[in-house]
Amino acid sequence: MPEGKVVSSRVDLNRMLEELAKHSAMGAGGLALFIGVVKGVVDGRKVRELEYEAYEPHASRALGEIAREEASREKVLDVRVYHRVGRLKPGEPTLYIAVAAVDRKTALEALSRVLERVKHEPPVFKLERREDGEFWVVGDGKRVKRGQGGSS
Amino acid sequence: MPEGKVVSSRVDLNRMLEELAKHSAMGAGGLALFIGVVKGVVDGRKVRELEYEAYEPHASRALGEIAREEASREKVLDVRVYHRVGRLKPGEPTLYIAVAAVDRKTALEALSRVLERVKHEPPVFKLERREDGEFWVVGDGKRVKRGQGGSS
Amino acid sequence: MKVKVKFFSVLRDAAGVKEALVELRDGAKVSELLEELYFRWPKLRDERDVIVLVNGKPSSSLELKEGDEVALIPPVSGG
Amino acid sequence: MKVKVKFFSVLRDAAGVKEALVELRDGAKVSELLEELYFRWPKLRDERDVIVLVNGKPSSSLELKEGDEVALIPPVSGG
Repeated sequence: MPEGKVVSSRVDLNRMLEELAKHSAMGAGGLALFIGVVKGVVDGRKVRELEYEAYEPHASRALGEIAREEASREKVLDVRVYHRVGRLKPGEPTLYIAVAAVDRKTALEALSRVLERVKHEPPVFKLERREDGEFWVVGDGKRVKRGQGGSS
Repeated sequence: MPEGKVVSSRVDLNRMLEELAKHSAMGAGGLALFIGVVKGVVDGRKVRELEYEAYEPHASRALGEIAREEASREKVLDVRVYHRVGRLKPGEPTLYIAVAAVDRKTALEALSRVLERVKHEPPVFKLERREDGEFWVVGDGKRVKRGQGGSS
Repeated sequence: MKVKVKFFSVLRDAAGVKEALVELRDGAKVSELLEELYFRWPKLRDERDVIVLVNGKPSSSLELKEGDEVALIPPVSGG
Repeated sequence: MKVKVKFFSVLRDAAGVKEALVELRDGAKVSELLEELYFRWPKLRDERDVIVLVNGKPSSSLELKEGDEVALIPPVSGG
């Protein structure tokens, strides 16, 4: 069953694989996953942590919609999307997307589509704490330094 | 470190994620995975099992080359490829590919490239045991029934 | 009528508060709410990319009603 | 000289054996080995797509040498 939501802890990948592999009974042959992780270095500067905040319940609702809509496409059997919130250190997973599909091409295309939607649709916000200050990350990766007055 | 080889048992995804996430220290922000699983139904027929045979050491060497070559591309930090052999029931993972890259686009593109190479390069052979007989799977998914004389 | 306003990310810093209750005339539009917000927190005017969500959705209907929750957010950067 | 020949997948079924040792004149070419194999196992002739690997690689050099391992495989279907 497709599912998308905000989560506060890690996801067990082995267990998720186990669940998605059940769709093999319906002809699923390929699972495609994307896992976002906190970068330890951005623009040559050390990152201490990323703090994620979700505007709930709307963020979970948006993630659920993405999962259900993309899972309803032809040859796609299941889509899971889990977005973490809270303070995450470099190397920590921030986002999990998993797709089960009949064939590899469908799986990869669905993964790519879900990923782009997750980047732009759910109201999730991130603050990057680096050695050179705190930065809001907005839009497609723009960094806005905190405490500098206007941001634009 | 990039690695590719034939394996006889399951891969622990949580552990692989743990290892790949270390590349965050070098700026990795995205991990992309593909896991092939045995389909329970092919051409409307029930599949009992897939039997994989690898021509070793050449299959492992080919998988290792793919991993190393694709990991040497720009913005790609690591590539792992594990191909299972033996008798696998529907739902069992057959192939694991994992890529760590600086950004999501690079990760997905590398995953797709590695996957196509794994489909065509390593000398790995599969026999599909179905309710309606045994079939060799050759090339891009052609089924050749056993015990019917010539195959072409 | 009263609506609740929430600020996120750069817009929270610009307003200096996480949320506020704003009193508006019945049937006030999103544009009137924004005027009121810009008046109270002039720094919000410096923000170029402001997305307004009404009850979690991009504000399609322009008229607000009692109890609506309005969120000011920057372009999303998920993942 | 002797070379070892391995058969995989459909070609194993066609030959009816997994592997064989084949005696050839010194410096024999891959084409001569194939003739010998087709003579011993005529069913191999029915196979359209036969890929020849010499020591695990697509046979670029045509001359075989003592101890070479030759594999007859169909187009690969990994994953």
